[in-house]
Amino acid sequence: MKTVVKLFARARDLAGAPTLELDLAESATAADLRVVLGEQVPALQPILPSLLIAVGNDYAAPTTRVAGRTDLAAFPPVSGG
Amino acid sequence: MKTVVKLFARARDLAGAPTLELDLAESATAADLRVVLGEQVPALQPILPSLLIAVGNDYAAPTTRVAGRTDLAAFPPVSGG
Amino acid sequence: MIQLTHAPIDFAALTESVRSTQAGAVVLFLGTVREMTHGRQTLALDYDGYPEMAEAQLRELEADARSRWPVIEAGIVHRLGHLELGDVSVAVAVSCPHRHQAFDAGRFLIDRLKEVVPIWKKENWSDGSTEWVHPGTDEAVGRKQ
Amino acid sequence: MIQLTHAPIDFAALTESVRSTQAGAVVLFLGTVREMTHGRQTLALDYDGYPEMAEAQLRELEADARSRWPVIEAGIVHRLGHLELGDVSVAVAVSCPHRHQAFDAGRFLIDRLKEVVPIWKKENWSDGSTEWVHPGTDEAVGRKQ
Repeated sequence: MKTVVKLFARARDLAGAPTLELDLAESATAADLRVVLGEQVPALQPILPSLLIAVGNDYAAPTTRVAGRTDLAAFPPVSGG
Repeated sequence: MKTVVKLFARARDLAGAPTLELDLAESATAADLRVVLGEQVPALQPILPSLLIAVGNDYAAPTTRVAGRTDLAAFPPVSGG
Repeated sequence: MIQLTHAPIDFAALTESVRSTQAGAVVLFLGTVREMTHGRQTLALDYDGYPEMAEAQLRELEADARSRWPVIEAGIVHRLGHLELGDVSVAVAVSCPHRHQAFDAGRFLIDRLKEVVPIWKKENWSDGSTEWVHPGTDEAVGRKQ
Repeated sequence: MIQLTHAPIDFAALTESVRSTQAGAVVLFLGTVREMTHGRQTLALDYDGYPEMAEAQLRELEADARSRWPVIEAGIVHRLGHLELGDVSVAVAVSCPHRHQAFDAGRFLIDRLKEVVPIWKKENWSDGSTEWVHPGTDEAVGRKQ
């Protein structure tokens, strides 16, 4: 199913877009999303191991279901402060 | 020799004066000063064990010579902040 | 008060807002844009954030601090956008009855903020290059305050 | 800046005075007059000091902090006289390259100030009594922030 993911910081620069629309299996988890991101956007490969996935306002566990969510984000480690 | 000692906080309240003029032996040390203060101003006895002696802008060691100094002070433990 | 802002941070007002007659101690932390990092010269920083999540995470941090220390009031403001050298990027203010509580709570809040709150800084180095700072990744030079 | 004053402390100006492009971190500590101490109610505090020695001891503390941490700027202001609930009695501001240095230096300065700087506070309790605070003596109820 069509699922939109927001990107930030270096992830956005590498993908060249602030959001990506992906086609995910209905059972797709955050771990699956990471794999799909790497396959569909090879430019993200360098930061894939450290990429964080958020669902809503919380960090997602690898097993968190993400397909069809409208509040997904993916971004590299934070550096505020 | 005549020696003036400034007092602060509870020491001043107990002595009833901001300064005391004492007659000290020329060899008198800070330890001696404490004894003389207790003898000449019995009201200071309750705080004598914790009384601090300063010479100039520094805390005096018990052996510091104090007779004739014009920059002596005696006061209980500090509580600023 | 939890706030993200593109305007300069009014840290005096933030500090005033946490003062209380229940508190004997207030600690304010300011992160400011430092010129030199590991021998490299910064010209400016650009901060990007994921505002909804960042604010939610900051509220969680405040709640976490309140569960650990007797926090009377707390406030966290993070600036986003383009910051020049010396600008205040983040301000954390906390008041507690006793001073060590306030120091510990303040340090906890800024330490955790730097670990979990989705905000990122991009270095504008003096050689003209720019670089996102992503701690723990190969690309990034960790920039720690 | 080292200062004793009978006027309200301008902690915003003090904080501004320690900011620097060499610093990534500023820590400000404020001691404020707290209402309740060990279940007793304070109406006001009176601070007395031995000004010449207090300023000299504060200068020594600043030098001591500078020998331990890479302090860029530091400032300490202590108020004397009559303070009402919530008033700021002391402000310590310090800037360092990194945040843990600034937290450690700030905590060191206020901890040591309370041990060695000749300033004393007198409690004005809600029952009408007054009492000098002299930590470690039998008479005093230790009042710690």
